[in-house]
Amino acid sequence: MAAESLTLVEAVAEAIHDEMALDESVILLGEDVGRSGGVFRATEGVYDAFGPERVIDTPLSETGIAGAAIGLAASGIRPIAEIQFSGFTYAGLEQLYTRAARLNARSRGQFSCQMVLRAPFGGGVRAPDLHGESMEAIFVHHPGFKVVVPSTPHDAKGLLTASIRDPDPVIFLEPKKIYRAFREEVPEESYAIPIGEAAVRREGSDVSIFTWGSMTRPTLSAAEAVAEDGIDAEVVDLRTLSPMDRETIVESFKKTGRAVVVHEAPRTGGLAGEITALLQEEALFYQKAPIERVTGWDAVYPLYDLEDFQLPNAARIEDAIKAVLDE
Amino acid sequence: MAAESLTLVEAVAEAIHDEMALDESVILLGEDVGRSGGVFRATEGVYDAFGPERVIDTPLSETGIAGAAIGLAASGIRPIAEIQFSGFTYAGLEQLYTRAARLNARSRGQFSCQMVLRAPFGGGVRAPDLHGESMEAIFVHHPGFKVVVPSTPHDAKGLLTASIRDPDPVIFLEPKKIYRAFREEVPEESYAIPIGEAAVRREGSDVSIFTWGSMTRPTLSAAEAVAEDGIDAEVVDLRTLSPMDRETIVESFKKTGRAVVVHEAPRTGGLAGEITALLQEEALFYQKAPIERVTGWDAVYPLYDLEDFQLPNAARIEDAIKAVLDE
Amino acid sequence: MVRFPEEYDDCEQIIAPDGSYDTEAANALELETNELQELYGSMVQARALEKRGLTLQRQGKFHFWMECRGLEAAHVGVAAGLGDRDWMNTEWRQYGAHIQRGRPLEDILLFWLRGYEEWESDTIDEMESYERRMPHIVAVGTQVPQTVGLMWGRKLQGYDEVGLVGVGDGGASKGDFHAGLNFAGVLELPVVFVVFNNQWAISTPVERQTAAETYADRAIGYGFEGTLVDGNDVLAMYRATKRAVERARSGEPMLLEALTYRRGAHSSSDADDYRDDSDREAWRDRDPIERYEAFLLDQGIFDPDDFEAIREAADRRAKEAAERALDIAAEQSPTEVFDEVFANPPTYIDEQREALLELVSEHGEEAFRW
Amino acid sequence: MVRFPEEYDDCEQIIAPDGSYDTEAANALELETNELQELYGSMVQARALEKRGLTLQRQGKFHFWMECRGLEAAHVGVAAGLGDRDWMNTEWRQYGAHIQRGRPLEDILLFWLRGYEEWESDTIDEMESYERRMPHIVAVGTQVPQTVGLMWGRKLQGYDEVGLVGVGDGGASKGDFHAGLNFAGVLELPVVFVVFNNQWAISTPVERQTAAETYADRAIGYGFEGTLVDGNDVLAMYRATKRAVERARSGEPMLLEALTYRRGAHSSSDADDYRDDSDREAWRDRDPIERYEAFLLDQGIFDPDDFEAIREAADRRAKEAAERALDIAAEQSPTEVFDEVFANPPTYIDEQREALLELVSEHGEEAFRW
Ligand SMILES: Cc1ncc(C[n+]2csc(CCOP(=O)(O)OP(=O)(O)O)c2C)c(N)n1
Ligand SMILES: Cc1ncc(C[n+]2csc(CCOP(=O)(O)OP(=O)(O)O)c2C)c(N)n1
Ligand SMILES: [Mg+2]
Ligand SMILES: [Mg+2]
Repeated sequence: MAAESLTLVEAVAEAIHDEMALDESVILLGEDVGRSGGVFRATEGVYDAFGPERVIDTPLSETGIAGAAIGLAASGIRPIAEIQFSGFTYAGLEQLYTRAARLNARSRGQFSCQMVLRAPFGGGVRAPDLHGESMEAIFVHHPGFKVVVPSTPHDAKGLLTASIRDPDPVIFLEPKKIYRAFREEVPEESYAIPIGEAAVRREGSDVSIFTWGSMTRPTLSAAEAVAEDGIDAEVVDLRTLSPMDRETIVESFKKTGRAVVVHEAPRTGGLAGEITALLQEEALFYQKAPIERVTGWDAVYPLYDLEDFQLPNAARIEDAIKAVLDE
Repeated sequence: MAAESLTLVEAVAEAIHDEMALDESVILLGEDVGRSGGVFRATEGVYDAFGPERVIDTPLSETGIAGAAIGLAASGIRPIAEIQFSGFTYAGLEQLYTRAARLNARSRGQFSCQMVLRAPFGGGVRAPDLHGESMEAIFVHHPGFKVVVPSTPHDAKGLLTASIRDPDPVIFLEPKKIYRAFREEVPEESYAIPIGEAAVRREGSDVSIFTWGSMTRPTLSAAEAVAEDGIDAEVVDLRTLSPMDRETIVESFKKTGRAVVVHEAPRTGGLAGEITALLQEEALFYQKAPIERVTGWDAVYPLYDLEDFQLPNAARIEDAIKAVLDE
Repeated sequence: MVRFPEEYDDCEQIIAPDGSYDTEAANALELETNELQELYGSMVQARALEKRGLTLQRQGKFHFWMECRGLEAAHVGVAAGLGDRDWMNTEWRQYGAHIQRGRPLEDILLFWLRGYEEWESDTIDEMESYERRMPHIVAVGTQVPQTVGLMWGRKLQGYDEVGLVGVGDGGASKGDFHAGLNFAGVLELPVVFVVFNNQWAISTPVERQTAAETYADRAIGYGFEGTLVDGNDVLAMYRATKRAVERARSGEPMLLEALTYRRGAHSSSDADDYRDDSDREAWRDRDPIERYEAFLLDQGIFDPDDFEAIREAADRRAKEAAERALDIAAEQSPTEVFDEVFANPPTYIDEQREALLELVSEHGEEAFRW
Repeated sequence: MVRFPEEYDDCEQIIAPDGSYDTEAANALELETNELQELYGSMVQARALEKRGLTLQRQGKFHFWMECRGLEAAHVGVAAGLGDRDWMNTEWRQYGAHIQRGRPLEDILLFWLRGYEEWESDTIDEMESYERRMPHIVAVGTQVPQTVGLMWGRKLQGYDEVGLVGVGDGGASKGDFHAGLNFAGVLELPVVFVVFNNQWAISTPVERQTAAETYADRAIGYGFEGTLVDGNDVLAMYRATKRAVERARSGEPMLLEALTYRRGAHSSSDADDYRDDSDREAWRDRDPIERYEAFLLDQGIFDPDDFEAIREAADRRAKEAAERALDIAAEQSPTEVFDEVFANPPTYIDEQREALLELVSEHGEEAFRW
């Protein structure tokens, strides 16, 4: 297979491009997604390739974008709706919760809501308010959504392709911090990575670390760092948050008996709680130490330089790994 | 102290009435809260007592209600905003998340957002879509909100009084299933029950059951039922979900070593996960069995008669108690 | 401060409240006798269905029911103005609109019994005209941008279809209303927006919803036309809708305001104790069915006995449909809780379904009944 | 499809793009010489601040900055039309409006360095006029119903104050806009709504925001008046605002549309590669500062040397303010993360603050820098 070296944001653009080429019912809508290619250039070149009928700059209304995407999906179109930053999804939540997540159930399958809502998410770009939100948990909690977060260019392409093809509404959260952080070989061909499957990024036997999105990289660094102290950490990148790959999570924990969960979102009510509950329901008797949560603090997301102190980093993850090994 | 026998919904009306009489900066706004006294009559008599200046039927816009309440709070008024059913809060979420929860932080305390957003919540009235939502988790996860759920008339009055007086935005969720389910002696005088304190509804030594709202009653029934089998269950009604009374939760668990969490909201991503994580962080070495979750299923809320199968009931809670005791 | 069509210079009307009518305008409609009869039949059937629903609700067989008395002309008129391949997304109480499009009565009722809807046809192509709708929404106003998206999608796929979306005087206060009309204007979509201004949103009167004189006045702010129509005049509603549909088909959306009055309670849960009887009576005198009867009599299309027979048949059909619907609804199984939560469900849905089944078989259904 | 004020019959203007002006209208404003001078000073100061911010952003000292070139008349004009006790909630780029109200420059800059704002006065009563604002929002449009609520509250407390809220041509597409104007109309609140129609929302042109000819046309749908004003004419903006403020004080809200053009990029993150230079140039010829200079010269209020001196002083003040702001911002401590999350914080906030402090002292701040 031919391969090319892409950043995560380029991989997003490529997946959109390829699916639009393959299936003419796929369209793209959102604020500034067209001629300008999006504020992060995640849709660069798409407008030139497919024109104004299929790549639409909408009025500034997330309610409108979400609502229109739902209607488009009902009509037989497969819309990819971009929300400029995930923090602006809030205005679309009524449409998403009351309809996107329910359309299939309330029409008993007559109208599925095959749409993707893409949004750059998480912190790390030293931006103003609402540009650093991590809101995966509020989607995961509502039945009917699928929630996907890639952490590499390869996954971004394959998971977005799968999301566009999935018949359910997929919230596709793109970790903007690593949009351009590194390149990776990505097959030129179109491919889908199944929704619902986690990836073991590093195998290990002493402790399992569960994470996703931009936290995967500092987690891997921490795992390498503790390796020097003889600690063999397994790093599981969940990739899909709804549905979670419960099997992989539980199997890893059964092997190691120790776990750390790392996420950017605030601690209280974040998904680390869900994962902890799952582990102790399914594998309590394998558990050797309390599960540590390394998360954003319970703070109103701090801005600009201050966000450095909000986001988990390798040092905090290392500490947590050592803490669970110490018990 | 003089006392009267009130239902939960009457206690809500009384707290509103008393605070409005005490403090003329308290006003009430929402859809149909005025002349009609609200669809559940939770504001019955308030309009007659305080008139159209302070009891305002607004246009049908939850965005408008939430947004106006925030501005009112900034101006020095203490608004009590009613959302007709908690499922209609979704349209107000952008205002609430992007502003109510942040106003104090982003103005470094200059403008606190002293407002109460009240909404009938949870299932049990065999109503159409969006009339049975339990969405406490999405508020608890966002720093800046306080989240309160009473389960008795006495608490409803005292907690609502405290919520109106609290300087932070309080999401006050009223379990509509028990609005009129029973009466309780309630002091006629005004009193506040501190936000953040759980109530131990039944002391026990074998297992701790954590719950809130309308689930408290079937939980107590289950506790009584298992008592016949010699199981001594402690029932903790959290009452405040943000901030949670971590101390009471952890102390109870240290005593019993076993726990069941009961809530109506869907299982995945619900607060049972948070409580489990808390317990195993703070008290893992006291734990004797996996913590059971008895929750709503991960289903789009089923309607009318079907909701009976969605909501946890005493039988399911009993099963869970026995399961944790069996391990 | 109740409003009446006569107060507005530009409110469209063909049949006046007293039954007199503009003959020229009526003839210009070019409606066949059977079409004129059908409009009547649909209005009467809607009223019969409302009555049946109320009875069943009082008997405890329905948990919830909404009233449509006095609104039948507005509902039937808009549906009549649509073509067969067009789409119609209304809110809850618009029974007459569905009846006019041929939707089986039990299908309408089943929504109230189960909260979800089912379709006969597998694909959109096979759909009968009454099936050309999205499921009812419950969050008022949310249907507006959804209908805009729906018609955008149909247009993209090359279909020459128009979508009509109804919203209340209350729902028009929501942000979705704004977003939907605005998108349609910018994208030049084939959508007809209808504000059913029945002057009440539960207990909130229209003057608490808007300070504007009409809802039709909002259209200019979205770059298209609006018109005010006497919502109790089925012929005026038909004409205005037909014109709007034609215009929409050429890419110009349009806004209609149907000025009418909700004479019944909001719903079966509503005590309806917040308004003046005199308003209700004034609107009782403008009853859409009686007004149309005067027209039909004058035109020699029906005689009074016909009216009686049609009413009786409608009552009978409503009764029979309700029985069928109750029978169908009685067959609900507990595990329907998990039906179609996802189109492509994760495995834990199955596990939870199994768990529920086990619980039910262990404890019996009765243990679940609160 | 860029728009120009001249294309509209009813667009308010006092000074034409070529500097000629309506003497009668100008005199009727009854502005003192020092007031006319102040308007000029504020516009020049805004432009100087913009330039400074851009420089600092390019030097990496600011992470983000927004441009206001060409919009100064609209921003300064609205602020000038307000009374001292009135309120003003604008969006981000309206530097001139704050400057005209006397807000210290470093205070404006600090928002861009820290994302939050601070006030000198403890209570509203003690506030200077420039403090009479809520903190900036970032979700565009959300300020609209909030300002409505704010003025509702002030009115309830017996204050005779007006609130002005600004929103962009993009923000006016949001549901909040609709909700806010609608509430103000129904509740008869003292609010002036200003749509700063600078014809772009990042890369989206105004014709993709609305199919309406003007934003002013939306007012009728809310039951009050709207007017279109040449947003590059500071005197016309002042007059329209003053009139609107008076009207609002008597309980009638009003909508102003300031038709202008964003000549600069959207922000420091914007490549600004999506539009025609010819539009920008046409609007360059309508520069609000140059136009006003012609007026001031003709009126003998300033001579060209004065302009030069004022510009230089403005540059100097911007530079000094930026230095002060950077100094202040440099003093941020990691634990500010937890400041004022709650007015009445739960104890776990303290525990987390302690935990962070410990981590920082253990690992050093550098370990936290990505
Ligand atoms: C978003 C939302 N808020 C509140 C409600 C509760 N509710 C149901 S119907 C109704 C009034 C609707 O009034 P209107 O839009 O005029 O329609 P009508 O009932 O008159 O047909 C309200 C407030 C709802 N369904 N959705
Ligand atoms: C709700 C929301 N959606 C998207 C954005 C991202 N965004 C920031 S400014 C902007 C354009 C705003 O345009 P306009 O309202 O015309 O104001 P202008 O920038 O021209 O002053 C956008 C889309 C945002 N801040 N808030
Ligand atoms: Mg109505
Ligand atoms: Mg703009």
